[in-house]
Amino acid sequence: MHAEIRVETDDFNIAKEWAAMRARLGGRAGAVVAFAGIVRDHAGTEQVNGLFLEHYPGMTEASIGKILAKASDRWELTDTVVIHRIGELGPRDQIVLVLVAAAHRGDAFAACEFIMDYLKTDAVFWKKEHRPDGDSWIGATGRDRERRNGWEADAR
Amino acid sequence: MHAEIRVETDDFNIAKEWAAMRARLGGRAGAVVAFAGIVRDHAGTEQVNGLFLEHYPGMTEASIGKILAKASDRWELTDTVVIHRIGELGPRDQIVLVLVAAAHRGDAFAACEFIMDYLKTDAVFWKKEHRPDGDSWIGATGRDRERRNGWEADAR
Amino acid sequence: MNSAASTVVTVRFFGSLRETVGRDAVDLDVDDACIAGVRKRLASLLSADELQALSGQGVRVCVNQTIARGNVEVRAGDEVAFLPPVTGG
Amino acid sequence: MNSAASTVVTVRFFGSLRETVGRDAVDLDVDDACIAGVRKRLASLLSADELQALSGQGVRVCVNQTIARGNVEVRAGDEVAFLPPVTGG
Repeated sequence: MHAEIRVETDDFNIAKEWAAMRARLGGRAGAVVAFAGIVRDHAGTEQVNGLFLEHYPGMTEASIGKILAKASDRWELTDTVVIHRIGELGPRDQIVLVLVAAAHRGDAFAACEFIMDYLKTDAVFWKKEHRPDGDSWIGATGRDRERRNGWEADAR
Repeated sequence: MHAEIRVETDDFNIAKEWAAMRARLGGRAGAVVAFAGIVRDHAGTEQVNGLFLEHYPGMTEASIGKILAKASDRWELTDTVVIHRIGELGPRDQIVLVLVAAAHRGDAFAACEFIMDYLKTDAVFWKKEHRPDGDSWIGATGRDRERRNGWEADAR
Repeated sequence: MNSAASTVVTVRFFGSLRETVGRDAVDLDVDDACIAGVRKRLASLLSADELQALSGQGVRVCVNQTIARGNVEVRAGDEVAFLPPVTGG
Repeated sequence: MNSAASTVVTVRFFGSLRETVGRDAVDLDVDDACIAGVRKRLASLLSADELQALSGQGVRVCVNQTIARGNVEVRAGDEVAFLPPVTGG
């Protein structure tokens, strides 16, 4: 399985990534699922002016690699790509791209959602929200941990 | 909610559709999920040389519209696009694109998978597989119907 | 149902049924203005095998792009369609 | 743990902890070559509040990018990192 992990400051180009994945697929994969996370202009009822994303070079990529390996153990996947941006991001900016190809759509959907859920809880990133009343560092939410733990329960 | 349905002979351009959706989103949506179906070069152990897709103009679009309305009743969605190709398709060709944007990723993932599952069983298309030993019309599989019925059971 | 004056409807065939009957569509003047009347009129055009395919498992009949449940009425200008089992995606 | 000769390690701080201690990284010569020794050495550099933040809820310590469970040993050249709770996506 092709597994690609990139942590970058620049915006990603979905067209380029999509085309590159298709070129790798050949006739084997029947399903491609893409997830893009976009910076919202609010969190709950509060306005958000932007985000700052920080990572730990090496460890961050390894933490994503573990997530992709887990997904690949669980589902029949042909190709996975995770691109995660770091640095200063504004509302409407793309923050993360997860691309998954598989022979069957059920595997592609489940693996893509699994990867996103684990990125929220297990990937080594730190996120600071810029709000009108100041900055605040945010962590995974209780809902994020529930979603992740749901997968763990499924696996038993 | 923006709901766009297109049935076309020509290939779609994911980059164009993705950019158009992002332009419509503003700062409201935090999650975009895209699904692309790709023609495989086999079905089970049998080689497939290509597909022919036929539709019923008007009724096909209406059948997809009903699926999008169902999805929109069930989840908080910001934007949905379904592009389905018709005519002759070869292995590796893209056949269908489903794009869903939502404030939250759980809604976007569930709705995109729901739409795909219903496209298999409820959308008015007919599909003929070209195989080395001749052509054969294929319908939704038992597995397809199970997946669809799973959503119906969920709703109860 | 009601036996009316001349009623011309367009009958369309899709997918495998289009191939089985060897045509996309045909205009028919039906004596009996209902689905049963359409089938009766088709019997004079099609072979027994072709006719039987139109009643095959999973085949649905639509009138003006709406699924017809039972022997519904048809009117002049209506479009009657025979749909084999569908699948998209 | 073992009280060894001069052991210089690089200590790194991330996210909120980087802001709290006001630096990215610092090289420390630790007397006691273990995580407790690193903390003891940090006590001479940081305020009590800053030091306490490094033991805050959910903070993890890594040695050479691997999570350290308990008071593990450190060696000269090791990279020790203090990680507040993470979130990506």
